[in-house]
Amino acid sequence: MANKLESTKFGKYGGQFVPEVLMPALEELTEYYEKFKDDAIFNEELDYYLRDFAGRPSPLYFAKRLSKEYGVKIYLKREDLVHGGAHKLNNTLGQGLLAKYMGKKRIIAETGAGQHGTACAMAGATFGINTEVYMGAKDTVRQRMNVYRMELMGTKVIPVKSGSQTLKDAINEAMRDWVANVETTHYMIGSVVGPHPFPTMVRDFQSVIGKEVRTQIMEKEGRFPDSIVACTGGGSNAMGIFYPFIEEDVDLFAVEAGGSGMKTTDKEALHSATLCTGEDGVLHGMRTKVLQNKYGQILESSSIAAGLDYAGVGPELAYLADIGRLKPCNSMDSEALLAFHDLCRLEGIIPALESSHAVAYVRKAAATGELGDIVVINISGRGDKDLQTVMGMRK
Amino acid sequence: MANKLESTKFGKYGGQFVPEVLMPALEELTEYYEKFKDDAIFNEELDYYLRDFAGRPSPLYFAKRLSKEYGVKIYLKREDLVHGGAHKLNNTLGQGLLAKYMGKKRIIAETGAGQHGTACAMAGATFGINTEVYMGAKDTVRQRMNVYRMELMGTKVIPVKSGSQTLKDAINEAMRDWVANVETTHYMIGSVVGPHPFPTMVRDFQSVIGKEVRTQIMEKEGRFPDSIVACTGGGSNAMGIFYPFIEEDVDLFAVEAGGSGMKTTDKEALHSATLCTGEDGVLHGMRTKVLQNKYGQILESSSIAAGLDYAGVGPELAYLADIGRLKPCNSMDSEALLAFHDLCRLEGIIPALESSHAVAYVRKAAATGELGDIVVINISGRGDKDLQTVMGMRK
Amino acid sequence: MRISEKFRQLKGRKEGALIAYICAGDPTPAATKEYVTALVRGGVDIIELGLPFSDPVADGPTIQAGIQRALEGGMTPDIFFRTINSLKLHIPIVVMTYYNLIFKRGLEKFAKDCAASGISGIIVPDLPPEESDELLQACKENDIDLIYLVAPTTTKERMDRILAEGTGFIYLVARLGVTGVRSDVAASTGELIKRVKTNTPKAVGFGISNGQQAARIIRAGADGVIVGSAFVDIIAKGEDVAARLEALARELKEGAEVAIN
Amino acid sequence: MRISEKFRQLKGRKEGALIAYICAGDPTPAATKEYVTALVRGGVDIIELGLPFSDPVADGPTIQAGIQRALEGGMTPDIFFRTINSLKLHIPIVVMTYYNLIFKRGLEKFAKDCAASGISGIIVPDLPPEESDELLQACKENDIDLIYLVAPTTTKERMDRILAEGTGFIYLVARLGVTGVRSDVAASTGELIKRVKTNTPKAVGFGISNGQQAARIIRAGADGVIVGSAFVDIIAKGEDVAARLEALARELKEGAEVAIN
Ligand SMILES: Cc1ncc(COP(=O)(O)O)c(C=O)c1O
Ligand SMILES: Cc1ncc(COP(=O)(O)O)c(C=O)c1O
Repeated sequence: MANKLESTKFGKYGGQFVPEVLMPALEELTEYYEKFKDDAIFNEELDYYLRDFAGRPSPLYFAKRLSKEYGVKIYLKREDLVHGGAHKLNNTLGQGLLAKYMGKKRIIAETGAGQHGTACAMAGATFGINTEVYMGAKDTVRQRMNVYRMELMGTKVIPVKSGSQTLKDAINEAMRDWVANVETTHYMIGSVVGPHPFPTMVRDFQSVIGKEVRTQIMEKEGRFPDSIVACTGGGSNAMGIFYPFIEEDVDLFAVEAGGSGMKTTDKEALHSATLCTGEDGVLHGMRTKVLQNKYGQILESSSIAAGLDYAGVGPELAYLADIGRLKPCNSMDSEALLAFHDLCRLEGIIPALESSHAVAYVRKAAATGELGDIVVINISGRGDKDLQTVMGMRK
Repeated sequence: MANKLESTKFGKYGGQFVPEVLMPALEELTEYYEKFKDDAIFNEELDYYLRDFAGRPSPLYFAKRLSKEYGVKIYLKREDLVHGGAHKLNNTLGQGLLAKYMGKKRIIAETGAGQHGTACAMAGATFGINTEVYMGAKDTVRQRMNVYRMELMGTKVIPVKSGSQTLKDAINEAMRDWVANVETTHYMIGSVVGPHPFPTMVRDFQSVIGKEVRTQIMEKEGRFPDSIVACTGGGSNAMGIFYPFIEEDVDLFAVEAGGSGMKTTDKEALHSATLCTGEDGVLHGMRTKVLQNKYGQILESSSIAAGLDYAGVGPELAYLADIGRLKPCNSMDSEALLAFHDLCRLEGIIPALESSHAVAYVRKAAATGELGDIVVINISGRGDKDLQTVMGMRK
Repeated sequence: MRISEKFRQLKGRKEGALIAYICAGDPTPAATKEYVTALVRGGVDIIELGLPFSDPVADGPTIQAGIQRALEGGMTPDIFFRTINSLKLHIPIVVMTYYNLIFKRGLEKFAKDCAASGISGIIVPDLPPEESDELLQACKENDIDLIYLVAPTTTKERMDRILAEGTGFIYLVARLGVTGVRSDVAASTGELIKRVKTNTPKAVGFGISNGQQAARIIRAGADGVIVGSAFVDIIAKGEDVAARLEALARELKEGAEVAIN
Repeated sequence: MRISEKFRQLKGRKEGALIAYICAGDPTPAATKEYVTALVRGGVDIIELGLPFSDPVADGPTIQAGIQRALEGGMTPDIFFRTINSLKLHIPIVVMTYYNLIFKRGLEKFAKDCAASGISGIIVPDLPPEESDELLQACKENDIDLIYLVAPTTTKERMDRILAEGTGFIYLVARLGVTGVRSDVAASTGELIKRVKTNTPKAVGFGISNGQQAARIIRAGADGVIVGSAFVDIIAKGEDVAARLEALARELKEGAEVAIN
């Protein structure tokens, strides 16, 4: 067992902090994942869905006018063009296919704003697997359209009325469901978080982003970029684009949500900058950096971008931050909004507010020189879902 | 001049029925278009934008579960994955680039539901050309989000308060603007309609769809499909996918909006099935089939899909219908809705209501055998814009 | 009365022509008779009547609104010809309409109906010479003038063709843009008048609304002025319409007369 | 009192153990003292007190609500240990909490605080044996039992490890799913009891709410029953709480006693 335990961690982070009932399911999942992750047939089928269904490869676009405005050569990795409007589908197709290979009859998931839920619904429909998504009751009201999208695709959306009726309650409820139905059900986690093997598996499924960038930037520049910048909620789009460059001489910037400021109280943080300010802890099955009070109670986090609004972060990012391989940084709500408008106006691309945090960091850091000459920004998703929010800001 | 006139027509259809003021602009546009359409540098730049900005090629996806349900082998051409969510950008990138080569300082356009306007805004932002879009005042209210999208990208949306305050008034107003500012301004028409050279030019820019299908279906099936089905409003997505197959033994189906029924009164049609029921006439600068009353007054058309709701149709489609090269057909609102739900549920793809008309035709015609064994459906756009409409239907 | 005859008459009298446009049926067919009479009393030389089309792309908001009122008032091509027929004017009448209404009626029949109801000319703003061969033929056969427009943007090559084919008068579009009242006369107007070298009379339209402007245009070398939106505005306001139409016609005509002296 | 001693006592008396869970601080720290006293009066053998955590993934809605009330009532780990310290019970007390609160306090300190305040055992529902080496060490050094859970899904290999490491008692999860009252006893429960071959006492929890169920489980071979949600339900209703807790405890204890005879 010592051997297996070893591989569940990234340094001291990661692991499997889950109820006993789930351990066999995690073992089964790990086993299947290890079996299929390098399997030729599995990967061929996954590649097929990524290409023909999801629309990969996504372009690497040279943002000429934005480059001029910010004073550094900027390439945008266009995950906004992936089916469903975000990188999330890369992961749900991978896990969905694995669930199919495992013979699971049912997929469950949690969702906050509905991006991951929508991606699950898409994968569920494609693979013909029954899908149910837990969503905080408050979120179902705020994100009515995403609920409807999921329902159209045959997914059952279950409003969670306990606790704060938001994402964390949805996670709790999904975990409970998994505990109760572990034999027939695959729990589809939406980021590089949760117990092993999820952080590793989701990273691998998302690595298609970075692999494409390797080829694309070589074609365009004949060399790797000086830096890569990605927004970081759970950290899946970041790990997806970072991982294939881990061994390369490329600086990696994980941009968290600075919210309305770096303050915290005993109960809540005005931000979601977990890598920047979180402390070592255990949440949702993993040891990682966590926004918590002195007793270890988890704080309510905050961000204008629902997808970044999370009190934890993927354990591998926590590890990479500790060893100095990536630089944690953050952009505030107001900075993200400015970057959002820049990209709309200069490039005709409406980015997700999540992705706008990455753009915002380049906006302020380009002049310092720390990003080098060529920077790749991961545009993790499109911003159509955020129009209402941005419109509200205007008033 | 006889020579040039000849080439402005498709059989008896097409031509240039516009105010004298515009004739020189059309000549200039024709000239530039003829000059650049086979120009290597122009095409290389256009290909670049289509690939890196728009995300082309769009996949040709084998819809396994839909095929099983409908009993015919169905491939979906995924224009829903193109940047902006519809095929419209193929055209606006082409015209936008041409406008840049022509040295135009300003782009104007009309839009109904806002799809073409959004695509114009995207092209305008990318190329850094001032863009103004006319939109019926009623439509600006109904499609508030699309107005906002355009504005975010720096496009000025001008509400048209004359007439019925909808698409046709926006067209009229855009034409008037062009008449007044013809020297500095390019008028970006959004479909294969209007005076020559627009129907030809827009068809050529959209032909990238069909060209890709040629390669893709050969890879997948080793042969061309038996039939291609596309929804038809103005006809640009249809001509785009049909045109590269015109000389091949492939049946072409242009599916119009059957609305709530094939009835017309003196003032309005309950449908928009121009190819099916329209009569020879002259509208918006072209001779084509037109929905009109016995005096030649244009009827108000109707469809659940805003993008199909047009009383005219591209002249080349009228010609191809007359000579029997394509089959005009239609799907009713209610049929399109059923097909919409099928695609959502079975394939995890939310199609535009426009595109759902094409799917709906396959739904009812597959069993007759007229579509053959392999059919390609053009999914001209995604349905996120239609969620509100479909939700309304449920009640 | 033929248009050419009217212009000859005016030339003899050293007067610039006043061509007045209103939309037939705005707001009712009966009103049109009354308004035309008022205009003629005011001194108008040629009446240009719009046959309303549902999608008038070449017209500005003022005239578009008039067209809409006319359509709502029930105006159709059939009623149009009957109305004209009952006018019995002693000055030329010209119809202005969009091509689809002509096309739908049939070019032959339309030209015949014009001739039969006493119309002397046809203006089709969305029919450039490239597309007008057939209608021109039908007009010739029925002794109707097909009146072409030229614009500041019209190239030399096109101008030559238009001047070779057009009869009655040449409609000079005073500026880029659609119909509608403007407060100034564009510099380009004078230039255009000079560029149009022909024996066919030249009338300038688009944006003229008062006697001063009319005078300036005739002085610049035009044979007539065409005024539309200013009259349609009066109809739109709906107060004391006939009297005000007459008064405005008189003012414009005086401007056109004064100019030549 | 050590847990093992309690079970030895009960074994001698041929009684099944009743382990009662409530959440410390629900709805106030003061109330907990009162409720614990009532439970002990009702015949409870071991008190399991929840130290409330903000994200209790292994608990059902009933207990989650209790945890929320406790947090809102101001319960913290510091107050928790002070409250326990003031209880002075003559039966074993077990703390049930999530790992982050232990981790954050420091494993050593947490175990010491437990020992100092009279706690005999720790249950951590989100800490499987794979992750528990360090806590186990700290517990051993402080004479505290680390109580492991086994579930119907637990494999033979894992079971062996858990049984080798667990002390105090083995917590048998009666069914897949989270805490909460159920109306039946799952067939799988009997099976699980048979599968768990150990000398450590076996207590079954999850879903037990009445004397009959308790009896059936003891009869099936368990050494004790754990009841939580049924008690927390009474606290949630808030009427006559102490008396009803005592009454339910009595009913359950009677079930557990009867079963062995
Ligand atoms: C567009 C987009 N970007 C980023 C994120 C953050 O997730 P992650 O950090 O796992 O990439 C989300 C989450 O919903 C998202 O929707
Ligand atoms: C998604 C979509 N499909 C089809 C159409 C119809 O246009 P066309 O017939 O030119 O393809 C539109 C027009 O807006 C559209 O948005």
